[in-house]
Amino acid sequence: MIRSTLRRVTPQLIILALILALNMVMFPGFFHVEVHNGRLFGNLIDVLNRGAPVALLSVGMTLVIATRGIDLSVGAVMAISGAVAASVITGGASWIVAVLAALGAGALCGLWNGVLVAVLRIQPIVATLVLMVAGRGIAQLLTEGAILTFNDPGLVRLGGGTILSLPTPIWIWIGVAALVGLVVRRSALGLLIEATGINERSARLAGINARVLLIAVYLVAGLCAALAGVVVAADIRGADANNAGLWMELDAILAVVIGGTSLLGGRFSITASLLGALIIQSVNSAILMSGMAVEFNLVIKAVIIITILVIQSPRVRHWIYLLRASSGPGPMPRQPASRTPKIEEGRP
Amino acid sequence: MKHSMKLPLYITVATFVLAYAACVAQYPNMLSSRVIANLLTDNAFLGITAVGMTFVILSGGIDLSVGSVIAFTGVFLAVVLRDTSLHPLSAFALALLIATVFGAAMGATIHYLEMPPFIVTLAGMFLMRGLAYVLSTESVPIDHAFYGWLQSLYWQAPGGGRFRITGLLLLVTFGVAMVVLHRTRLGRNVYALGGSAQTAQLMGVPCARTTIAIYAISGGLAGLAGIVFSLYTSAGYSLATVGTELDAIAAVVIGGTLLSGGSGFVAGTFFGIMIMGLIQTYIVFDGSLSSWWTKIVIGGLLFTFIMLQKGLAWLTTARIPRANGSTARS
Amino acid sequence: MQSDPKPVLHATGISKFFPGVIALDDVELQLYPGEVHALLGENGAGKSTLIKCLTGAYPRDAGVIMLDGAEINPKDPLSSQAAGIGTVYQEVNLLSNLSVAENLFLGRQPRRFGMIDQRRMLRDSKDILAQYGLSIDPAQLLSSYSIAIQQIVAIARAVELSGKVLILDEPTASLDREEVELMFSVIRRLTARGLAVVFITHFLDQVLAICDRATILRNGCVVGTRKLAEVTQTEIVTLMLGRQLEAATHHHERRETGDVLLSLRGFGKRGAIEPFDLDIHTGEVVGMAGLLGSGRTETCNAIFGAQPADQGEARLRGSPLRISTPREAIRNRIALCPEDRKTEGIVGDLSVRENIILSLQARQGWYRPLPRAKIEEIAQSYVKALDIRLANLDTPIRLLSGGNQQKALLARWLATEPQLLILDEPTRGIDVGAHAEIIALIERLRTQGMALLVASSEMEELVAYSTKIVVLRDRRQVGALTGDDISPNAIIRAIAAEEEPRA
Amino acid sequence: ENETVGFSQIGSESGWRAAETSVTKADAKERGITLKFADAQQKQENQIKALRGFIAQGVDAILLAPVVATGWDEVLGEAKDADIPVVLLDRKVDASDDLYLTAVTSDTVHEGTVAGDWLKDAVGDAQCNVVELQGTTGASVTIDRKKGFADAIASADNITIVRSQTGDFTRAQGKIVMESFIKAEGGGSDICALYAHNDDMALGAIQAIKEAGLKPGEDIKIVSIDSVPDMHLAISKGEANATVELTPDMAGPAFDALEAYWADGTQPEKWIQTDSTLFTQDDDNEAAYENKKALGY
Ligand SMILES: Nc1ncnc2c1ncn2[C@@H]1O[C@H](COP(=O)(O)OP(=O)(O)OP(=O)(O)O)[C@@H](O)[C@H]1O
Ligand SMILES: Nc1ncnc2c1ncn2[C@@H]1O[C@H](COP(=O)(O)OP(=O)(O)OP(=O)(O)O)[C@@H](O)[C@H]1O
Ligand SMILES: [Mg+2]
Ligand SMILES: [Mg+2]
Repeated sequence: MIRSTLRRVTPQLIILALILALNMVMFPGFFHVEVHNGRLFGNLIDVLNRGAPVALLSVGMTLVIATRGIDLSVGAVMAISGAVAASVITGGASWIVAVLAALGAGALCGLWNGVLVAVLRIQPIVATLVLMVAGRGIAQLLTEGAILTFNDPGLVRLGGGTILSLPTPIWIWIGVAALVGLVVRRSALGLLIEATGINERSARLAGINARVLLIAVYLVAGLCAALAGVVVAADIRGADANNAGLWMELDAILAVVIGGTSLLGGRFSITASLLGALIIQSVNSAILMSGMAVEFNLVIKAVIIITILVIQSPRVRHWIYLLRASSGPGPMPRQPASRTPKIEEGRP
Repeated sequence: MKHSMKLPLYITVATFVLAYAACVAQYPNMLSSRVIANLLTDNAFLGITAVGMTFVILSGGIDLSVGSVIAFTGVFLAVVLRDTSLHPLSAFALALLIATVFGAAMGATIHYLEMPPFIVTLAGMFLMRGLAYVLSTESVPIDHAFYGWLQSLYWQAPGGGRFRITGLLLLVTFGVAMVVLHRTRLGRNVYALGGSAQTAQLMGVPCARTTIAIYAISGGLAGLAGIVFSLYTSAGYSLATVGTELDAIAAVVIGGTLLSGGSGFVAGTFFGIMIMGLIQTYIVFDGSLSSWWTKIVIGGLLFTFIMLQKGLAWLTTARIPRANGSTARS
Repeated sequence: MQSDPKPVLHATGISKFFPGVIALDDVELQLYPGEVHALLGENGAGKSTLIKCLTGAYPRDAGVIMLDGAEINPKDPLSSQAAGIGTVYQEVNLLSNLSVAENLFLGRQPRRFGMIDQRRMLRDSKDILAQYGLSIDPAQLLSSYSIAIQQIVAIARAVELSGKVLILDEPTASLDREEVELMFSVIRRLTARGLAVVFITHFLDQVLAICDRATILRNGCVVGTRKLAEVTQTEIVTLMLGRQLEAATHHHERRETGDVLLSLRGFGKRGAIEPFDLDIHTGEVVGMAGLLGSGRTETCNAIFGAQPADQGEARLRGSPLRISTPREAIRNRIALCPEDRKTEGIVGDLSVRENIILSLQARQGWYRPLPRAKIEEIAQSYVKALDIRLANLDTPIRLLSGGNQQKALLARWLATEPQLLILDEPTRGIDVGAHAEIIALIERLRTQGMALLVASSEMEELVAYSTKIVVLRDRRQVGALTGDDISPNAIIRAIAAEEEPRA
Repeated sequence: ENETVGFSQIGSESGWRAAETSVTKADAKERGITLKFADAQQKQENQIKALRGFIAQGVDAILLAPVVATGWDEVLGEAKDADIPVVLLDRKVDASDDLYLTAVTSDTVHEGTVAGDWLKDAVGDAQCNVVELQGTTGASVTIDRKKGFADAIASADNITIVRSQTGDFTRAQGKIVMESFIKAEGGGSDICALYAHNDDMALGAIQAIKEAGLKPGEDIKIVSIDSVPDMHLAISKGEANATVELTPDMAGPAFDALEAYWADGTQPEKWIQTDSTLFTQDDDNEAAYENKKALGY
């Protein structure tokens, strides 16, 4: 199990190592970690800590993408859940209630997406686009466009606190990923999700309750987004409905794709998506540490990401495979010239 | 059953007419020539982008880079016209060339590296926006006599509406696209690719050429939209048209084209654009929505239109005996 | 015709490797003008792969292709089309989102002033289809016609494209007799014009009826090329299988069947099947016969809840039953092996092992995963019992040949230990060996007390295993045969009785 | 009476913007003016659409808070042809000034200069490494505030900007970028001051500084722009040093000018400049906080 996972994520590990090495070149003290008033302090910790929102999102997004879907609304859901948590806590409730309320809001959003996709059979991009557009409005409605600040120590600890010297967000995303990963892989859910993503019609006829499964998957994505929203709000001690999670859905999708899960659904790996999230965060951190003029941020990011994606593309991987194979004995195996089929969602 | 093919188109047109009638009932001013002219002019760049997006979506792909390409083209034009003595027409040609080549490069990447369009064009979106920043972060005004002349070309209708050259360009683009999609082999190959890429390949559709052409068209039209946008604002601004790709996709989908590809009409996209424009005009006329309610209402209307289409499509297909679905597809 | 010594197409040394599989090994194929050449072999022997290598749909790993004495090197289907090779690939490969006419003319539409000449295209399409006895409206979407019609359109398209060679990969799998005859007459017309035709099928009677020579493949190698006039059917089968096949005897000791398992009264679905009555007993095989589009598939789907019935009642062992989803059917231990393997059966990217246990797992619920050892045991035992050929159990099922996919699907359903097993065209596209095995399997399951409902287009096969046969026409049950009444002729008579002419 | 005024707002990307919207609405209500509000979601094309929509409706005046300075000539020309006066809010445009009635704005370059001058005073002759949190890349405010500050410190050789990155005008980004500044500059010990293009980023950065174990306001001096209520709170707690006010009440002067114009055609000055008041720890920040907190920030 662990060995096969390791084999699966080797490319991502190599890329992560390369990017971290790049960081090291850019900033020699990059790997330096020290304890600063009871808190681990260093760039590496920052990568793990700052990667938390995208890592959390990518857990849910991986499952959604495995079913051949996509969830564009997670950024907006982050804003909603942050706003809910903030308004509950400023209303005087305890932080636990606030977190539960935020999770409830996230679940509701996920449910809405799930129903649109699974019951009303709207294509996922469009279905989640609705909430992406409207969701931020809902969040702003809650905060009335202002940043709703709070100081509740319990809630703040979720973003800025530490447990055993390690920032709480790191614990949260590792915990959530482990939980979801375990549930999915130790039960038959993973198999059923993959079957649904590969061929929903066959899956239904084989007795899989695809409808419930789809709803569940969007629900998980909503919950993960809600948690990410709480972490981000707790981090700045305020719900910034205008900006929280803005465009973060794209980073989450990117993380999943860098993790090697196909946008056409099917086989997925949560571990690989998490590595994808860390890769993205390391790129961001490299840009910040480089001290380069801001105009170049996006170009650098684009070039690095394009390079990663090209290296990971099926065709280039195949060339690498061929190179390796041709150095060994035996005939040179080849793959059939099948083109990647297009995104083809839930045909009637 | 012939009508069942065009049904989504009719539904979109009917939706538009109904919605417009409802708006006029509430605000009679919305029937004025100004509003109609504005619908054309204000949506010209989005409409032209959406035409390209229709090609892409019909082929089963998606192009997220268009917003950035528009911004890049605008900045490029502004910088070139500011820093060189190139005539705007040559600058236009250059910009179109860059945008088309960029689109073609994305198409080639998608085809030859077998990468999903969503990701390739997402990377393209970052890259183009980034390049726009590199050219200039500041908004660069364009002050050229030729621009002034182009902007002065309009027909003032009774009632004050100005029908501009960009609106005409929008209509021409739609006309040409219709002919290309329905009356040329390339156009039919686009539909074939959207039906099933694998089958299309087995049937002898030149997949490589077609895919590259599709993204080149989308890129080129985004470039054209960039030119229109620069005429519209007389400036190039690297932060312009963020999220335009989503507007274009929404317009295409509202226009009745299936995101899964292979089915839809570019004429539907036109009405999709008009519907989106109508929504915005209505919100402005209403003038009582706060910032957040604006977002919620736009999302809600998007949802309503999708459901309306679903409902009408369901009503009309429920009566036709259901196809067995056993047509082989990959 | 073999007197002409120059082959129109000569392929030598064709080899093709897939990861872990040698699909073709040094294959040679010679086609002479004017001949119909059968390409025979078991499922997975490499027939389709050979075709795809010849037409450039797959890049080949070795080999030379000579067309009319000149070497060609097609790198995609387009270039082989241009060279005059028309192909119908296995499974209908047409575009259901385009009209019939566009499917016929895709890539070579008639043009006027650079624009597609729609009117001429429609007119020409009508003419072409008329040669096949079809008078359908070519402006309609392809998907609005039945699979059989689509298949004919595919053949017509390939014929139009073939200047020199026409390749047909299992074109008759979903055609009935009349249409096969029509197709044969078209083929004869073409060969008379000097075209060479490659014909792949698992129906040996069709091979004997139309083909002149046959090349037989086994495990990717050519085991022989024979003139069909000089060999017997048994010899061919022995060459294909590498062993003798026991004669498929129609042993019909009519045994007593058990209790009524499923009883349908006034069962039907508006717009799909008219209400009918049917009793299925344990230990009984009910065959369903009928022409294409007679409603067999829809009957199966209705009972399984895939397209739930909306009238009538069903009783399972006497107690009322309402099935509105496949899940409910599975919970009541009813299983359906669907007609269309590719889109309704297999989950292509999952391994064979996962495909086999999928339904069992789905029934158990996601929170009770099958233990690894159990999965392994189930998968292994069915692979052995059904003789599924594969490299290993981790192979994605889509890489298996059609026949082996079908067997894996059977395994999926057998693993759920159903009391009623519905098989929709279980032998479509299956080689003679597997065909016999599946018939034997049906017989075995029956004697174990399972109830089976089998829809099939092959009369002989139905006669071989059915204890009762219901005949459908126009979505209506028009007759039932039991006991000694069961014979191919009786079925044909029942179908043909007061048959109206086809549209 | 009862005039109708169309207000094309950029969006609701920040607390300050929300405050400007709510102040404008309240102001209009008080004066009995019907306000037609259109939110452009940060897009110029939506603003142009809104303006054209207002013109088509025949409003009595238009308030425009332009998202970018360029590209307004044409639509302003249309408004002029339709005899509808346009007042620009909080940002000027690159267009001939006869196309609009007046502009009520602060001087954004000047804001940066005020911040820079304060820093010069505060550090005196000591060597000072400044880190800068820029606003959204490409926004004209970003460019102006960067320029104004740079101009102000140009004369002081002891003050240098060592790092400058964008924090997108948001708290979250402000905090993240500040974290990396601290790591990159020797754990923060090499940083003497932070200049943030808006208060939100500064407030995010304050948290980053605290988490790094440093004292904001003392170890690292903090100056920023906007003077949102939370910033006053921070200053009063000594966690920040100064903020330059950008008043959200641009509409007040605008309505004054419009009412005069409607009454007798009085032409106001072409530029009504709002004050860029500096608040430091010496001012009564608690009072400022109380004043502002109900304004919808
Ligand atoms: N794309 C592929 N990748 C790997 N293996 C493949 C692929 N396609 C086919 N194979 C394997 O190659 C062999 C030959 O398959 P092929 O489809 O040519 O058989 P066939 O003779 O046409 O069988 P059938 O009669 O069932 O159609 C099989 O073992 C199959 O599993
Ligand atoms: N793809 C399709 N599109 C439209 N109608 C179809 C399609 N497939 C089948 N039908 C119609 O549905 C009815 C029943 O078809 P069904 O497939 O159940 O018949 P069948 O007897 O099982 O035939 P087959 O031998 O093809 O399985 C027929 O009238 C047929 O015309
Ligand atoms: Mg085959
Ligand atoms: Mg059938």
